[in-house]
Amino acid sequence: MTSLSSTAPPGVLTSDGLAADLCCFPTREQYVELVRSFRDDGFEMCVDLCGVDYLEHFDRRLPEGVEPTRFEVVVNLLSLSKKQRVRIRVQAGNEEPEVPTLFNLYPGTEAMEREAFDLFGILFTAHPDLTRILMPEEWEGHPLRKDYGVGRVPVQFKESPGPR
Amino acid sequence: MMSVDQYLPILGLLILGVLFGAGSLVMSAMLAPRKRPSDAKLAPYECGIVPEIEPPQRFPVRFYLVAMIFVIFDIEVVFMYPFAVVFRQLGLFGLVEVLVFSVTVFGALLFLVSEGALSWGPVKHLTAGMPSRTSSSTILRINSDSDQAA
Amino acid sequence: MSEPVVRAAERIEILSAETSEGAQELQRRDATNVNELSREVGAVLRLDGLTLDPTSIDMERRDDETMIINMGPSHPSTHGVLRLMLELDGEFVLRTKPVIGYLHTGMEKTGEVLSYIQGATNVTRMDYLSPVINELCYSMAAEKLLGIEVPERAVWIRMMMSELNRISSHLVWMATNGMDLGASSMMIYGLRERELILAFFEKTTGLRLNLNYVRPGGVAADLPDGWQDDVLVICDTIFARTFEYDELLTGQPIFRNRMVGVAPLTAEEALALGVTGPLLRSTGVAWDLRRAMPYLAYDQVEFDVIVGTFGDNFDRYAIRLNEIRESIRIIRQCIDMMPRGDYRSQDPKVTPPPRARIGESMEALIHHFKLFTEGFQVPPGEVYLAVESPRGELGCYMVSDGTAKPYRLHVRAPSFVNLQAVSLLMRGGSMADTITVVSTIDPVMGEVDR
Amino acid sequence: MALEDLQHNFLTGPLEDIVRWARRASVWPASFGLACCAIEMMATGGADFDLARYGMEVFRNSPRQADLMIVAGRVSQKMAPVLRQVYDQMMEPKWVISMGVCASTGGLFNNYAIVQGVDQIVPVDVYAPGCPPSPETLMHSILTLHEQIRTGEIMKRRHEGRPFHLDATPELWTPEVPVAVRVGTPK
Repeated sequence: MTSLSSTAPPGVLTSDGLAADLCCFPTREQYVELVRSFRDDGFEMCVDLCGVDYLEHFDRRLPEGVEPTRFEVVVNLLSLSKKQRVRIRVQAGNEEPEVPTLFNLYPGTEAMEREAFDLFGILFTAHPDLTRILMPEEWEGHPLRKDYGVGRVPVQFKESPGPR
Repeated sequence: MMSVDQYLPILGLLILGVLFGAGSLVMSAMLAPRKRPSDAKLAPYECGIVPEIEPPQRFPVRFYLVAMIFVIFDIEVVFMYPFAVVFRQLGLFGLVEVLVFSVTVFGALLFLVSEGALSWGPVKHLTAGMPSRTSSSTILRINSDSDQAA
Repeated sequence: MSEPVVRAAERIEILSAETSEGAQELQRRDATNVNELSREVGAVLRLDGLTLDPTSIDMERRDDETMIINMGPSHPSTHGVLRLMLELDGEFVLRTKPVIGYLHTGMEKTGEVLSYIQGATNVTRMDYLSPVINELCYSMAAEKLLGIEVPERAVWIRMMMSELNRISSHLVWMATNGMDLGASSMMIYGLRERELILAFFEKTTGLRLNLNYVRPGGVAADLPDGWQDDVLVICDTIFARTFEYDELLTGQPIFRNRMVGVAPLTAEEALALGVTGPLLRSTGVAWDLRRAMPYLAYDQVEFDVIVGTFGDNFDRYAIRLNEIRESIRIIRQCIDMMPRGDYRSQDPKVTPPPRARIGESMEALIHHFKLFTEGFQVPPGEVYLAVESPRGELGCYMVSDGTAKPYRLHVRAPSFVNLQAVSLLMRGGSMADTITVVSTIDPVMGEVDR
Repeated sequence: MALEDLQHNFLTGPLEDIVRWARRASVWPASFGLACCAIEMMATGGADFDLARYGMEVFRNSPRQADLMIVAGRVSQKMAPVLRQVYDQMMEPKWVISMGVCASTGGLFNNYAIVQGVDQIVPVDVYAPGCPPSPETLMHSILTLHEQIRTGEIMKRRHEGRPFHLDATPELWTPEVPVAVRVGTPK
């Protein structure tokens, strides 16, 4: 994988040793700038945006200089012309995760950001309609957080706390 | 006397109609299980959502224009009933008369259509210079050697 | 009489409070902020500002003259439990907002509770029209994390089964699209052809739907002997039938009026919205993951990528119809080039010992027991892997923390993203066009709501 | 004065049989397709496993014209009140088949998002097992329902006692207030 550090704005750590495809770890301030530079560099489509809660797996492998926080937003960009993918993982913060929205760069991320807000509680500044998308309106709590129980109704005839 | 039983079949038909109508109403009232018009049943059906935005009272005028077209044909049929009773005595003259009448009524329909009652206004359809396409002429086949990027 | 009426009134509040989704719904125009209004009107904020200025709603209607209705969750033509809220000026659509979540099953949460062996059963129920392709995406992601190789025969079996699944998914689309446009005989034909494929699935995997056939490490069982003639029969009959559908639908004036030129989409808008699959290819962008980023053995088979020209409903119909023929072409090559060998990787870490040996040796029994109760450990790391599902790019983002269960499983559903193009496509069309737009986007609510 | 209030004597016996036979032979399902089971329900309605043989030719879309609701698929918490509203708007006499284990008991998804069993929301008459139940299983459950309608056993069970699991008062055999309890946030 060619490294894109030449075009990426300064201060961004790009390291492709971690996983098969290219990963970038901008800070929250460089986040929108980096995505804009990728888009101008030929990454036409933002394929996926999702939140991850690293409460129980805090010590995951991160390049040096990136201080891990509990929440992380993972963005997947795709370049149809160069047939290349890049993954941008931005640390979103511990208790009040807050990340600027990508709606002005890729309008397609509007629903994905609403889902990340709904299931994780990650706020997206300047998002046009930051409301719940999957859960009912008056649902309290964000289900995909690690401290949110599975909501498993104990099954009468089988009390073993197995994987199921 | 003769004239009375002339109307007998109409009377019979009337009674049958009333019998059938009233009969089905009574049967369904009698046989349907316990009926309580629960409030959900009174509410209009909105695909499962309880409606809280009540629909507006004023509908666009296009819906009423279509109703006008029906009125034309309704009136036309009403005038044809008396003709149908005596059309044998009238012979050719009656037939031509009715044809002239329906042509003039048809003129009204032509006027309405030309006024645009049936064309429902600007619809965002790609129609400019649209060739008549078949399901194989509208697509391109990119096989592996002539692989051009997006 | 007054008592029940009062009770009825307050009961309506209880119920309406429960079914109303407050901020998620379409509000009046003055109650929505400009950005959201432009999104609902279908403006795609692209590089050079709005392609469609929301303030110049060309069918300018005062706010109280328009009607907000909802094509609610239980509606015959919304292909599942999609709820579309439309602001209508008489017959024309001004604004649209999809309200989803009515089939949210918490699959990503369940994915974190199930081990890698059990996970395929959960993922396969997301896009219930193409179960094999869901399992394929999940298993290939797990294999990439594990770094194990799948034997050659398993690769080809997986490719053939996912192509068969693509045909059965496109057949269901042809059936429901025909039903939506009034051609109910198309519904009967589509489902009749699909039964051939489901019979073959039942023969190889034991189930018609939700097969749990593709597992990390290979496939659950080998193909039954004599499978070549079954698949040949399927290919010949369906290939002949596609010309029947062509004759039945393409020339029909009603079908043409509702499909030709309706809901056009340009390539730039599609890319901005992240739309993939037949919807993207209908705009002329030749992007098919099987060709652009080949996985399995797609680089060894010969097939065409079908691309449309005008990006309207008719193109999407033509693309899906011809993709059925392309899949048949691939399956014929799979029959000829199917390699011999074992159908599952012999790496004991992933594959349980064969059933026969469990009776004899104790270690095999323990290995089998450990594998199925606790599952196998996957080295920590993360991976994003995408395959081409009949609706677009199906991606699986998997983070593992070294235990036997994925730490985070996120599935990038193509229908979820394609559905957001609904407000752009329906803008300015008539009410009848909304039905064809929802049908040609082909959303499967299982994978939209996950 | 309804069919149940008649005294079951010699005169009214044949009338009841005729009514029950007519109801059994013309059950029209409301297509309440939710998830994978809906695809199997479509396949059952298709040409190979034709449902029209049992008089269920048409899948009515509006509950006003349907008297059987087949809950085909998993019912999420957001969908529960909608399901209850459509059930309330169905005409009497109405029956419910809960198709698939997800509708019957929450099935594979024992989590926060799925109502663990549709009988918490609507009284269910026949449970069709399977995930998804194959068309034969669905037809078997439909035939058992038809059998219950023909023998009148289904109306008898409702008429005498209240359904066992719902704490509705006896004379209200379909409870007015929805029973759907939103599972809060289990901490």
